[in-house]
Amino acid sequence: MQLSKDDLLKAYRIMRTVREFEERLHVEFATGDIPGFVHLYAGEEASAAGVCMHLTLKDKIASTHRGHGHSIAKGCDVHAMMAEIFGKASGLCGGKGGSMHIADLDKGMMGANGIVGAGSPLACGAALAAKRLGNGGVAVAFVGDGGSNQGTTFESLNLASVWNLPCVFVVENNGYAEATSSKWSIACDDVADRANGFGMPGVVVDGHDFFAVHEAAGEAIKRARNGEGPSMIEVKFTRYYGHFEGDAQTYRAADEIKTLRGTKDCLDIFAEKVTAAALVEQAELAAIDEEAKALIDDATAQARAAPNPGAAELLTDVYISY
Amino acid sequence: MQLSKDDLLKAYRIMRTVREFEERLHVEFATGDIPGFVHLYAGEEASAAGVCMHLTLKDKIASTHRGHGHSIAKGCDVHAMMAEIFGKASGLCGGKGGSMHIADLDKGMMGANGIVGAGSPLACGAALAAKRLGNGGVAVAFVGDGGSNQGTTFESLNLASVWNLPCVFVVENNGYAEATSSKWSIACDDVADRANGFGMPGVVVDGHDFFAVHEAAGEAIKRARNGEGPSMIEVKFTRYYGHFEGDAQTYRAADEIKTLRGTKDCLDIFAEKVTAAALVEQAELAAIDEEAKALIDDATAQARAAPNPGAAELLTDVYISY
Amino acid sequence: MARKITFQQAVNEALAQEMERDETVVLMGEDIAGGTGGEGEMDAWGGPLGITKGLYSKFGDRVMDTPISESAFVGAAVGAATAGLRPVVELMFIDFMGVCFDQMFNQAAKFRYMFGGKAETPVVVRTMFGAGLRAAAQHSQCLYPVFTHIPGLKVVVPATPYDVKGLLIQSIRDNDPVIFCEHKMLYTLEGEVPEEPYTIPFGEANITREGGDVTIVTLGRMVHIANEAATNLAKDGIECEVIDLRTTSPMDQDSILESVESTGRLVVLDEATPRCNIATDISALVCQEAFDALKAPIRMVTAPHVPVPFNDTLEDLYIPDAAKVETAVRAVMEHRQ
Amino acid sequence: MARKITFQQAVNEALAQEMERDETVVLMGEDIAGGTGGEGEMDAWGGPLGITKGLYSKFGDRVMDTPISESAFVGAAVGAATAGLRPVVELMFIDFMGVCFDQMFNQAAKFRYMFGGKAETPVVVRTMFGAGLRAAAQHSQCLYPVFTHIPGLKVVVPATPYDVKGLLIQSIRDNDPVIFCEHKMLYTLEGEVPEEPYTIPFGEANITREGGDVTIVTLGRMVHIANEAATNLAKDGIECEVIDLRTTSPMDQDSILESVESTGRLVVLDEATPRCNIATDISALVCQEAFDALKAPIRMVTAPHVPVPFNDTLEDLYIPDAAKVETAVRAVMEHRQ
Ligand SMILES: Cc1ncc(C[n+]2csc(CCOP(=O)(O)OP(=O)(O)O)c2C)c(N)n1
Ligand SMILES: Cc1ncc(C[n+]2csc(CCOP(=O)(O)OP(=O)(O)O)c2C)c(N)n1
Ligand SMILES: [Mg+2]
Ligand SMILES: [Mg+2]
Repeated sequence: MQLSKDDLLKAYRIMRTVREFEERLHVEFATGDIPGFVHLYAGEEASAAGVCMHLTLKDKIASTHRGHGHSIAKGCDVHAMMAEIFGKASGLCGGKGGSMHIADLDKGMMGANGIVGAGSPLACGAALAAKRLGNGGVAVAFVGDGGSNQGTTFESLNLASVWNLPCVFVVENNGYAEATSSKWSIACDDVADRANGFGMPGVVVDGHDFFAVHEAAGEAIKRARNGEGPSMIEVKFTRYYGHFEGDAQTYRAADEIKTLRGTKDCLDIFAEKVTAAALVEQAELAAIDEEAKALIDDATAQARAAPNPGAAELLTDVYISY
Repeated sequence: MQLSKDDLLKAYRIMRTVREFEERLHVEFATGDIPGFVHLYAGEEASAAGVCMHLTLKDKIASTHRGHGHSIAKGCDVHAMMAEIFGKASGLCGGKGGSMHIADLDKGMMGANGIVGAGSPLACGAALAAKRLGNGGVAVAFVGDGGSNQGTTFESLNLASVWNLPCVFVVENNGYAEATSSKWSIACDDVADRANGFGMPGVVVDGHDFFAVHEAAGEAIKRARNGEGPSMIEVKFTRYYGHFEGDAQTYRAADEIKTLRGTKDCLDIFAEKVTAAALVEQAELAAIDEEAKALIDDATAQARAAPNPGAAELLTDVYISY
Repeated sequence: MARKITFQQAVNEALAQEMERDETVVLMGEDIAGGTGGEGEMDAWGGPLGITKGLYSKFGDRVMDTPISESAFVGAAVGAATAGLRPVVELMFIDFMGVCFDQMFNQAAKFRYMFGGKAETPVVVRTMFGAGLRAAAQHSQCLYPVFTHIPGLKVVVPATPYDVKGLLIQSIRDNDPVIFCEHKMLYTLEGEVPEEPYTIPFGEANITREGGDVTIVTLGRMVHIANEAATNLAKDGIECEVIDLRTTSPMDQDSILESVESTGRLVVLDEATPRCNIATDISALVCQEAFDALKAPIRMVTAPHVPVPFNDTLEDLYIPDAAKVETAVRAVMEHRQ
Repeated sequence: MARKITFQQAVNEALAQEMERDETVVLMGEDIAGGTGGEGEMDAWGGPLGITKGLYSKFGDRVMDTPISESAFVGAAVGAATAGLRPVVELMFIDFMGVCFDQMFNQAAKFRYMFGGKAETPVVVRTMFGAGLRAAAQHSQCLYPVFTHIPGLKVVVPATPYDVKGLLIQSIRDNDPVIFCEHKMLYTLEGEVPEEPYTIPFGEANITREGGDVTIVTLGRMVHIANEAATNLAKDGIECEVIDLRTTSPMDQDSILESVESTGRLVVLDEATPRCNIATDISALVCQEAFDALKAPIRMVTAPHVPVPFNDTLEDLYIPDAAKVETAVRAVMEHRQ
């Protein structure tokens, strides 16, 4: 299906915003001012954008430890995200969650997750709720290649099928789980090969190509919305940075990232396609680039300047009533 | 491969002993003298026998809650098993384990298991040990159809493949997990369909036919012994009794068991085949029947007469040193 | 008063009444209906002990059987709870938490805090615990101390048919994640239970017997053991105050402390194994907060630090009984400072 | 004496020396080598913090990377331990036990008992715990109270480079399942460590400071907080005896009781959240077994009953510090009976 110009610009804006967000975090982390673990999504933008472009507020996503891209694509406030990553009171989670726990349930973002594989059951639950409440919503579980080997994920695939849930499993195969190659850790060629055994269609798509992801996701989500059950999409690409910030990545081939960044960057490919097809002008994209940069500049400055949560916050938000 | 007459008699003896053991337990349980939960293996004998006939002491099996058949086939002492099920001091586990925890590590029987799916990782471990110690051993995980949906099982399939372990997964699909049909709970036609996704061959065999199981198991075990990695065998059959003793089984079609028992009993089929082929005489089988009955008579009488463990036993056997 | 029903019927009734009241209440678990996918009867089981039997027939697909995939379906209950349902999920035996604990303690329990107070996760995990059924080491544990340890979880351990109904309804209406622990030996216990729905608030202990000499704090099935011991001791003129905690998180510290302030003597009775359990928790609380009131050492009566044995004689020795409680009470009574 | 190395180097050295000594010792875990299946360097990580780095280069395929499948590989370690190996398996963060706890507490911990004393399961689960790294609620928990609760497990919580080496070697040689808890904030701590292999027996606490006024019992990273507090208090003439438990199961009850018999005052310092934790366990023990020696209420210093917050200011408030210990010690000193 052909996207409208608005949609094309929106998609590009999402991807560029994520890229800018992550590139900035890479720099900011190096200053030592960001606490804890930070896992960057740079290089993988087409997945979050391609999938979430199909979703509205009633739809939910369950994310991973590498969740910034999903969050932005699902509509989380970028300022509040940045503040959260700096641990500030103005953060999306009041500074209590950090990068690994960014969530905004009102936006249908059920949370990044520090436990690999934990998102899939949660997405099944959201899909069940949508089904029972009859609100037409779907749920998407983002799972890494590493996370696809977690028992929780396998069980969820089966559960989603036997309960016929409006759920889509997006396996983001970026080639590595930490320092381990997915070629080794997954005992078949493609994770998508496993989908059949769980009674659902599974496809492999080129994660450098927004349009490929967008199309596959559209079909899977349509299927889910129509009550035809779950699907799996395996998105293949690479991450541009280490597993977490600080990772020297000696487990990778010397020029692996450089080559991919140079030849297969999802933003470059997108820009080339839409300008070559004369759907969008280069200047329009450049304007978005500028706006994204300004947005992240501002978010970073505000996050840095924001106050820490007050000491009393330590003890709040554990229970609603106790 | 053709079995020797000795082997045929041995196979029959195992199956008959298991059957006799289970039929007796069904009767004994009704007296109220057997404590706890008892899950009978009657109807499934060809699986335990067909697989374990290939195994020797250096090979290990990890069993399930429905473990009597596996235990007998792997060589556990029948008297000690019966005493264990009655909870007596002379039991295989001193009366501390009961039906659900029968084990004899010296015989390579790693334990029945009260946790569905827990055996598969343990079998991977035994296979790893065999591989590292270079003793030529293999490990077999018996898993139910229900247990095949447990995350531990999926993870183990993948782990066994990526570590290239001498491990065989025998999925005993008896049609039900408790009161739930495997046709519903497993989101594909055959569990064996999933094997490919885990990088291993998977076959379906008729579990009423000892020879079918024996042949498939022989291939898988040979493959494992040769260092060619894990396999899955799905054995299809039915259980003759309820999930546990006391189960009214209203979830089954009215004549389901009666029909299968009448037409597809593994002992009948075996007897018919070997006598028709003039490999064994009916009288030889009848003699085994008698011996099995006498053995179980004796084991039951002894188990009933045996003393309870002494009170001091409550506190022993927790640690080797503490 | 009033109608007598069993603990088990009270559980069933609470579920039915809440499902009638609130469309968003759904049940899930292994064979909580039973018969799914088969050719025989549907609603064939109601769980292995028949506790939920009949609910499928009343509520149809709001009562969902599951594959044997606890981490998926407990997690699904948790996820659904953040998305508008009020799932009550059955973990058949508490001992099975080892395959799905993450979804309870890292997910459900922590969402609200990690998300800065913006999550509500009204999920109830009903689960069967305790020794006595000759079910051996993997089907007889207590484990509520583990749940109690975890901030963000509420933990309920009812002792009577009346309480189980009121506490279960409260659990379902509560907006935090609740682990609801049903002792398997209590299911057949009868007691007076009002027909209409009612709630019992969390964190309010039940003083099942008043007495001025010794306080016995306990929970679950042990409440009945404590009452039995107290009855026996009363014959010798020793008056025990028996406190049934009802919930361990939140816990009614005030009732405990008040009682000990007046009796000066405490015995804590806990079926769980002895390390880091509720008995130690309460002993520590009292020793810190009511030390000056104590006239004697606190004594704990618990299971020993061993797995649950299968053999019935051994299992009976394993479970704390009235005799052990009486010995402990007499010991604290005899203590001279 | 002697060579100084870090806690982290001591862990690595213990593993290397035991692997040299005993062919059946194997390691497994996620990226404990790192680089498996890739085109770059092998042994690239040694775990996320580099603790096991270099061992793959020394021992080859006895150091096994795993898929992200904790229940399978922890279970495999348990199974292998019953079959002739001595696996040391790394559970990267203790917080991940939620996906594999069954294999530890229902399998490894119970085999020996369930099988009537006929099983030996010499498996070690090494795991990283504790707050301080801004790793938030799912990567910062203590959770050793949960393991301590379980009969059949041994639980080790070392505090110094010297101890971590001796206790890890003991754990590997021990024939029971051991959960070995390494505090993530201790890895860079330096201390004197002998080059040759040595063992420290389980159940023997270490008195890191003698003193006659107040006993402080603690473990793990908190040992250093206790020592800091004791040093500060000594300036005011308050002499604390600091007991480092080293292992919580078995636990050195004698040393605790002996010390309290002489000081009459106890503060228990535990980084874990407060319910059913080691602080309550020890308070309860002392209140039962050494009540008459107590001159003041026992005070517990612990984390609050909340998940671990991400923000650094909040996390610093979450973690017990010397000031809180000093306040508790002064309170028990000031108590008048
Ligand atoms: C249950 C669990 N096991 C291990 C980890 C540690 N861990 C965090 S991210 C990660 C790798 C995940 O790989 P993948 O799923 O491919 O996602 P990616 O990082 O490549 O996006 C691991 C092992 C964890 N957080 N949770
Ligand atoms: C983790 C876990 N979940 C649930 C159970 C309860 N349970 C015991 S046996 C069983 C059914 C197992 O079905 P299957 O694997 O097909 O084996 P079968 O009983 O048919 O031999 C269930 C659900 C359990 N023991 N452990
Ligand atoms: Mg990856
Ligand atoms: Mg079955």
